[in-house]
Amino acid sequence: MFSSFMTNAWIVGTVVALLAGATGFFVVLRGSSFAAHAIPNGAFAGAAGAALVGVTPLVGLITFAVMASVGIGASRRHRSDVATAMALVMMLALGAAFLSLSAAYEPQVEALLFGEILGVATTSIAPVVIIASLCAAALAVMYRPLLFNAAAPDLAAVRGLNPQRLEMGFMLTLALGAALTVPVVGALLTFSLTVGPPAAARLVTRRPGSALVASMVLSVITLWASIAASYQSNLPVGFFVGSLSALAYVAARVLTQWRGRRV
Amino acid sequence: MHWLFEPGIWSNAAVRTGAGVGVVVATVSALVGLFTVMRSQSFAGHALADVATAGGAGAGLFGFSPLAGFVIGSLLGAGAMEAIGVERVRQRDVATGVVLGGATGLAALFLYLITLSSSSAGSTQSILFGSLFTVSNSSFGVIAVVAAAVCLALAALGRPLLFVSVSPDAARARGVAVRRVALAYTLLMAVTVGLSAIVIGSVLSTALLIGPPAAALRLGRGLWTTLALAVALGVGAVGFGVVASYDSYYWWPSHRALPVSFCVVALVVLELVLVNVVVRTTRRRDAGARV
Amino acid sequence: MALALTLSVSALTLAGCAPTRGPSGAIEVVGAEVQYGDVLAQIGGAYVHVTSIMNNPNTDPHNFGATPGVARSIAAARLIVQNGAGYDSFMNQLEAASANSSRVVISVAALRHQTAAANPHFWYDPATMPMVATALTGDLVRIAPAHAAYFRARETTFLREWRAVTAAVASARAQFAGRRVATTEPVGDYLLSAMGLTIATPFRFQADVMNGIDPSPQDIVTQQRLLTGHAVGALCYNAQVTSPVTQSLVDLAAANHVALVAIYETMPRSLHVQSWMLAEIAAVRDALAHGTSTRSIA
Amino acid sequence: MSAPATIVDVRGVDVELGGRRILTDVNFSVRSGDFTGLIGSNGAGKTTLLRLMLGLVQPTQGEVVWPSHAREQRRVGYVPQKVALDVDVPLRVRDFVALGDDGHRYGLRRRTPDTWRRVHDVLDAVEASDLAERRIGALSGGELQRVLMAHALVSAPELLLLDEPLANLDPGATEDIVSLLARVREREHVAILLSAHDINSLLGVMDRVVYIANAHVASGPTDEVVRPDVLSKLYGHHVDVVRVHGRFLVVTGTTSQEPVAEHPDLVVE
Repeated sequence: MFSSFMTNAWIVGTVVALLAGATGFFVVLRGSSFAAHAIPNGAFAGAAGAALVGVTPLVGLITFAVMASVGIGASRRHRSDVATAMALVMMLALGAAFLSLSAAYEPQVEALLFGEILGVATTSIAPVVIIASLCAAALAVMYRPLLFNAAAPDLAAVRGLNPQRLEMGFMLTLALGAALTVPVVGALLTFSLTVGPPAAARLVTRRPGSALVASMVLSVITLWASIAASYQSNLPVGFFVGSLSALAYVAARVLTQWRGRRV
Repeated sequence: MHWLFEPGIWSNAAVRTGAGVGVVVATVSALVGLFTVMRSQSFAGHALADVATAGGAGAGLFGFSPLAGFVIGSLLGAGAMEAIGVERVRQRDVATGVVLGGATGLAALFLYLITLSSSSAGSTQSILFGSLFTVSNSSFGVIAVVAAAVCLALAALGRPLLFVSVSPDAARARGVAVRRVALAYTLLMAVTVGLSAIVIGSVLSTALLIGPPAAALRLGRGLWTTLALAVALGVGAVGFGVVASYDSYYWWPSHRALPVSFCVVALVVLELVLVNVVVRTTRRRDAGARV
Repeated sequence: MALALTLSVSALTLAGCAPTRGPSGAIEVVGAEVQYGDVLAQIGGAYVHVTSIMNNPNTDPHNFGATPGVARSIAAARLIVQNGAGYDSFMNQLEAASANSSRVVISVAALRHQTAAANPHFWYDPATMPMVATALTGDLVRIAPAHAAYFRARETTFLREWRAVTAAVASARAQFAGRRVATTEPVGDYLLSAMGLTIATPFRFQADVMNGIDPSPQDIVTQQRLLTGHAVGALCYNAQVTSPVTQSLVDLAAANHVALVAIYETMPRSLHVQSWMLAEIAAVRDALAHGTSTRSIA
Repeated sequence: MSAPATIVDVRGVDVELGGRRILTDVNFSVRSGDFTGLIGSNGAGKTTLLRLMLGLVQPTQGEVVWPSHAREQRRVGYVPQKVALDVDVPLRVRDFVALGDDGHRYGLRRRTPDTWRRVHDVLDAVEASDLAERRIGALSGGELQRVLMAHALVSAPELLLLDEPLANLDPGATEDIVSLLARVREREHVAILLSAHDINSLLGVMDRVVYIANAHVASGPTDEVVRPDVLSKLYGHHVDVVRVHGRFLVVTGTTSQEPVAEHPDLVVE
């Protein structure tokens, strides 16, 4: 299970799970799951556009992830879910137009978005660690405002917190994380870890700090269990990450209901 | 009119099919989508198309029709979302995310097992971009029948649904079974999304479900005006999108036409942006005029 | 239920990877697609242990997740044959994850100097497999010089048998050159062209279907007219990847009595590459000569 | 003793929202230590006036001046009528109260023991110490109201704005909150301005009144404002003020724009 071909998967997986747990804590708190899904998935268009103009796909990926986050962040005021949906379909449709105009065989475009955790090159470990640290630092700096704005947006505004700027900062953090970790480990894996474990974590504790830590720990455990289960059963890692993440949430729900009231 | 309609456009069978299917799907999506937007369920409306993929993959694995697989997958996903879901928008958002994550995991498993099985029955992959232009007559029939059924069900559900969407507490106080109404609506949405996702792709399905109703809600006053506006905007986007896609064939010597998904989505987004701009400026002018 | 699922899953898993067992100490080799794995097995014989990864590449890159078993095979492999040109880019990732300087990777795209091809289905070109066979024989000989004679002999056998394929292509060409066929995707285009057939479907249409985006109405109508107007002798469709777009064309062809030819994107497991190509060629012949459809060759 | 300093001065303010005139030529000021009642019927513009003072609504004319401070530094606490809280939000009451102190600050500064002492202090001031460890989403309406007060007080404001804290309370609870507020004013040395549609429950503690009707306000000591001549001018038609058993009864004519039945000023004893 810890053979050399798995080493990078364990390392990068752990880093990504920690980041997903931390980001996910705020995603769930702020109700941004849709954006967390839309930004990485819509970034596909950027890769297609990059292929069309002949620059490296990562540039396109980052450009579109950032554009999407700006679009979603800017129109936060009314119906952010509509803005998110529109940003997502517009990006995907642009991707179709780019593919149609280039007419080449372009599977790499999507392959770029749907990474492979068992296929992490040693050279991509450092960039992932750096980006994850940057995102973590950004989240730490925004920690209290994010918490305050999520809990009571009106009161936060009264205290002079600019919700638009905060949302933009958060979305950009999401975009940065997505653009650089998704090509490595895949959109499915990151998204599952971003929603399931954090949603479970906040049910089992009422302290914000502990909830954040629990979210990261649960996320890492989910990923480790998934890699181990995948190794034993030889089924895809994505299947286990998806179902164990969902299971973690359902288990936490059942637990809190069974205990009567929430802690 | 030649600047708009390239010669021969309406004698083109594919264009007629595309326009016909588009009108039906745009209409039913606009009607269903109005409540999706009002209830802030856009994420679920989009996610169900992805969740349906797991059903499509399952259909490939167990050998039943992809259409049925999509609709069943979508319905199961909707049921799971409502089982977890609570009324508060943020929690519903989490429920949707959890179901989406679980379902894509399941799709990964099914597709992996299909790779292993020697069956030559093709799997249905996630269809981002279906084609309006190649819908067969039999599928058109199925779509039309289901669309009509969805509209009827929506009409029957309409009043309590509106009540629940506007004010769940007041509705509960009046004895409306809020969760049951929500479940019924989400299932209706699941049928609509599952069907349109496999026929015209998940991108168009989401665009038509969310865009026109969102624009109509900014403009309309009463329910009926808003519904009519939503349908008109949806049908308009499809109609002009089909024409634009057809015309774009002649724009470049390479004949690389713009995909119809792109044209329709671009028009939907354009409508929404224009409506927002118009509403904002007229409100400002109203405000200014009275100073 | 859970147990039953686990059992059936592991049974499938065993069947799926179905490696040809060699003696212990056999050279670990990997074919990214089963057709390349077949050539590896035919030439390596008793001295190689072949694992084929993609038995059916009909997976969405959204959801394709390699299993640890796949990663392990690639980590252990001394020789890998993969298509390249983006068709199996996950292979590059998995290879990078377990860097190994003694591993030899044959990219068919590189062999053909076509690393950025518009049509990546190289194995349908009758010239490809002999090229692959020669390249991999050379590598096997370098890896296990002790068995050089054995590998060379099997290479000769393979190339001799392949002559049946080239002969069938040549005779088809003599008989049908210039005949028109329609396709849904460019899967079999290399073979059809080698047979001298004219592919009447615009490449734009084929590329759009291959890339999963929607074709233009003009191209769809062109394609439909080919079928309704009997302007083509056959519709060669991808038998493994169905989408609403291609299904509607298959139905249209059937309704208009245009012969259908199932083109397999991946080699059916019951066949070898030679018999597979012969079956496809025969299917095209049957369609053009007698108007008979072949919807399954497995 | 010198005259108390002015905390906020509302000068000639007009507010229009969505083309509708909400407030016209509003003038009043709040001085330190004042207990001011902002009285008016539902929809009279009380919440708008509070939001104006908080800087969340911009005046179309006039200005809101905080003489002693730049706009960013004004020390004002706000207790909204309602806060939609997610039941699952992982915050204890004390975490939530602490956010009132530092929730708007970016950065990594650790909370000092002093902050926590202050948090417990204000929770004590609103007599909600026993709630400190509870999950914020699990509180009842009354409990949440006290917690919101603590949240507003934690940053040591000069002025506490409360939006309808007495709405939907039974008479006993109303009395409890009013006397609590009186104690809070003393203990925290904070001026209080609260909106209400019934003047009578505040009579015991209120120094000044800001009375809103017809988009206009009248302000001053209670006895100078709640008089037939002042209110008649405000309403634009004749209004009687009757004092019965130490309570005010404001009787507006039936020609009023608002029907009597919906007029909460009318207290029938």
